[in-house]
Amino acid sequence: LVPASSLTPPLSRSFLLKSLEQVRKIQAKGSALQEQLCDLYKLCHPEELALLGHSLGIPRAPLSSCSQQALQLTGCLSQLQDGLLLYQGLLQALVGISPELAPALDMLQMDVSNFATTVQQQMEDLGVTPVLQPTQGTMPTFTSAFQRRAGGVLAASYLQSFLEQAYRALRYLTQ
Amino acid sequence: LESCGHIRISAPIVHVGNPVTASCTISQNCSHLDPKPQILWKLEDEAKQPGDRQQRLPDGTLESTITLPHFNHTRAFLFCFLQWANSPQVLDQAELRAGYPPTAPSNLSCFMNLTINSLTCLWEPGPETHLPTSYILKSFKSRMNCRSQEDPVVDCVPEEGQSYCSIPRKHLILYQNMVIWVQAENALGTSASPQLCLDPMDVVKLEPPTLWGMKPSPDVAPPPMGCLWLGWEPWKPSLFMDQKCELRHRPLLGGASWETGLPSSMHTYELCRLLPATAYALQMRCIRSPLPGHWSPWSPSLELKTTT
Amino acid sequence: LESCGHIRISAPIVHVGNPVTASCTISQNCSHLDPKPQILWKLEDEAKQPGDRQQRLPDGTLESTITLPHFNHTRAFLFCFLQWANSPQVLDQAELRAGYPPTAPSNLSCFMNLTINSLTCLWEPGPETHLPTSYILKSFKSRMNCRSQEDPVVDCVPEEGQSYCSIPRKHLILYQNMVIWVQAENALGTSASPQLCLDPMDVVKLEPPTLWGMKPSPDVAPPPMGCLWLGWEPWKPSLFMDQKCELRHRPLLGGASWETGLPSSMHTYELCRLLPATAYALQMRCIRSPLPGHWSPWSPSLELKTTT
Repeated sequence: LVPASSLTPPLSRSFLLKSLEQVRKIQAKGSALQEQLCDLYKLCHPEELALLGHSLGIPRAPLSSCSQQALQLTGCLSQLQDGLLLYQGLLQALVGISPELAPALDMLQMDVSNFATTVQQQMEDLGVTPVLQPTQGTMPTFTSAFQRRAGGVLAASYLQSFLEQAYRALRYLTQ
Repeated sequence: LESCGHIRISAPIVHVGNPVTASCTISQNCSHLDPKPQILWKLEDEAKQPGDRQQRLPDGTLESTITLPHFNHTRAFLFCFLQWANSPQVLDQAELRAGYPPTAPSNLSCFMNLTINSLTCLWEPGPETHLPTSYILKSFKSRMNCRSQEDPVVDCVPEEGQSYCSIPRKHLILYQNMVIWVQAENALGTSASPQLCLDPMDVVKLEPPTLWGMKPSPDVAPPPMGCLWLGWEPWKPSLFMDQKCELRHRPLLGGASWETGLPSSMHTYELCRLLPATAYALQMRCIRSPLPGHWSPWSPSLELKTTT
Repeated sequence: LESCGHIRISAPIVHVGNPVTASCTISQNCSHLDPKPQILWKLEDEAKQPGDRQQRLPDGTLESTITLPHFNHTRAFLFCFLQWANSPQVLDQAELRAGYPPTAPSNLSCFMNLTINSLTCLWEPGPETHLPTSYILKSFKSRMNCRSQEDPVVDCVPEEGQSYCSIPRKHLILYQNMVIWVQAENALGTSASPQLCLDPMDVVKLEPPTLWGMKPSPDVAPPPMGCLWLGWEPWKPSLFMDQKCELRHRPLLGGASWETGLPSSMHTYELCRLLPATAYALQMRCIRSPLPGHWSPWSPSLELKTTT
């Protein structure tokens, strides 16, 4: 394990506390969206949509530099910000999903975008050039209401596991 | 990889209990993922089931069709599954809806509100249709007995789920007859209420008059025994209307029934032949007259005591 | 006959007590109606008075000028009259207004509402200006200590006469500092409140936590004498925030003062060292911690009785 304290330059405590809170805030909004997708459209099992996700080309953001075994701070921050921009774009692609879901989707997207700004600012404060555009491939295009809903289930599911990884890394960095 | 599967349904909205037929076609690039691909169907939370027929089409796509003989849900999702690496995969989802065509809206009634200057009509929509159903208050201007149709009035569309609508003053010609009805429409049909023929001013909603006891002035003899002096005034916004009014009274205690009478046309009145030293409850209501109108509600009770 | 008279004034809006100068010119075709035409002025209901100077201009028009040295009305009409067939005729009317430039709005404070997801700021407008005065909540995004100015936020314009405004979520970047102030403006000047530098999430308005008594289950011994078992949960929309909470309690009767303590971080708590067989009132409040925040109000009183 890479001791967190040995990482230079150290992250500000305020950044870590705010980031942990932002992750929890986004996760709460994410599960609310998943619940709504399940209640409204009976789409409750992301694992049943893997083939569709594969065929639509819905991307998943890596956080390999944030794993405790190979924690590399600037790489981790870049991957974190890159992933957040990716999921913000993916949520944006879902616009028009349905009137009932639009408010929850908007809030989630804004929270993800604000967290990306928090990370970007910390990178700038550390003198690391921030990511301005997600480096992953192009966003999927959805051609039916069902594809948008299924895309929503997958995006929310991938975002939750991405945030779970980020939370573990941030928690580790806080010790 | 374009999308793998696509559901087509006979009709997205059907009459409750009618059959629904659906087909799910799986593109070749997805169906070849499994040596013996099987398409499964699922309705809402029910168990997965194979289709009635599954066949490979000339262009290589795989198609399964299923018929739900009696679709009794009002709203349900139909899923098309394909087994992929041992896990059932949803390839498409269709929303099925069932309901009833709208029955004719009933009990249409309208009243003219003199304070907000609009004609409000209300109706009963009839039994639930389970489908998005629009209700529109339609009307056109007419002449004497509403047999002729003059220029139409703009449609009055009520707020979502409400069974009343208000036609603003600028769309009304007062003192002229107009024909009014409600039209209901959904995916399964339309219906219309019976038509009303009315002049907005003949359906004015009158508020009750104001009633008060007249205090005898020092230099004037008090009211004779068993009499009360009353003052009253019709509801201010309706003062331009000729009206007749009714006064009713009964002793406050003892649960006697109301006695009703017509006060004089002047706005003060001496009510006699009452029990002396007795507290009375008095109420008044008015109606446009001789032109047509509706009675106002009774005014709040005025409590006065006769002299001894 | 084009219009007879026309008033021109030095300024339609002046500072209270300042002078106002006005001139009224009467066209030739009107002024010749009277052999010795005299222009008279009237301010509101005051008596008519002649102007300071009346003269025939080269083009034949008649002009009278008047100066009101100290205009002390906040709003008044100034009339220009011409005597015509023995009756004073109003030829023109001008509206004069007086007031004060706005003082700097004070006591600006803001709180973030987590349910409607907007940042609401309120302020005190200061003394009445007697003039139409606009108040606008202005802000721009900033960095760490608010010394840099990044992109501006759209102006927040309150409803007429209100001294608060809510900036919707989509114009906010949470967890970033922003600079906020109120600008006041009317015809006589502008002013601005002191600026606030805040992160919306540091001014979240927390609702109180929920507090309840834990019923001992049959197979578990009741709480020891003089103890109470409590359950509590922070306000649901704020569960994502680390918070610390305070519990206060006092006997229901006897007017004793509150005793305050910090419950454990888990959401159940055994409160001991209480008087046995005594009814207690308990309240809890929470605050975001260790990140900045404001205390929530105390929760409504929970009344529990200790065992004997």
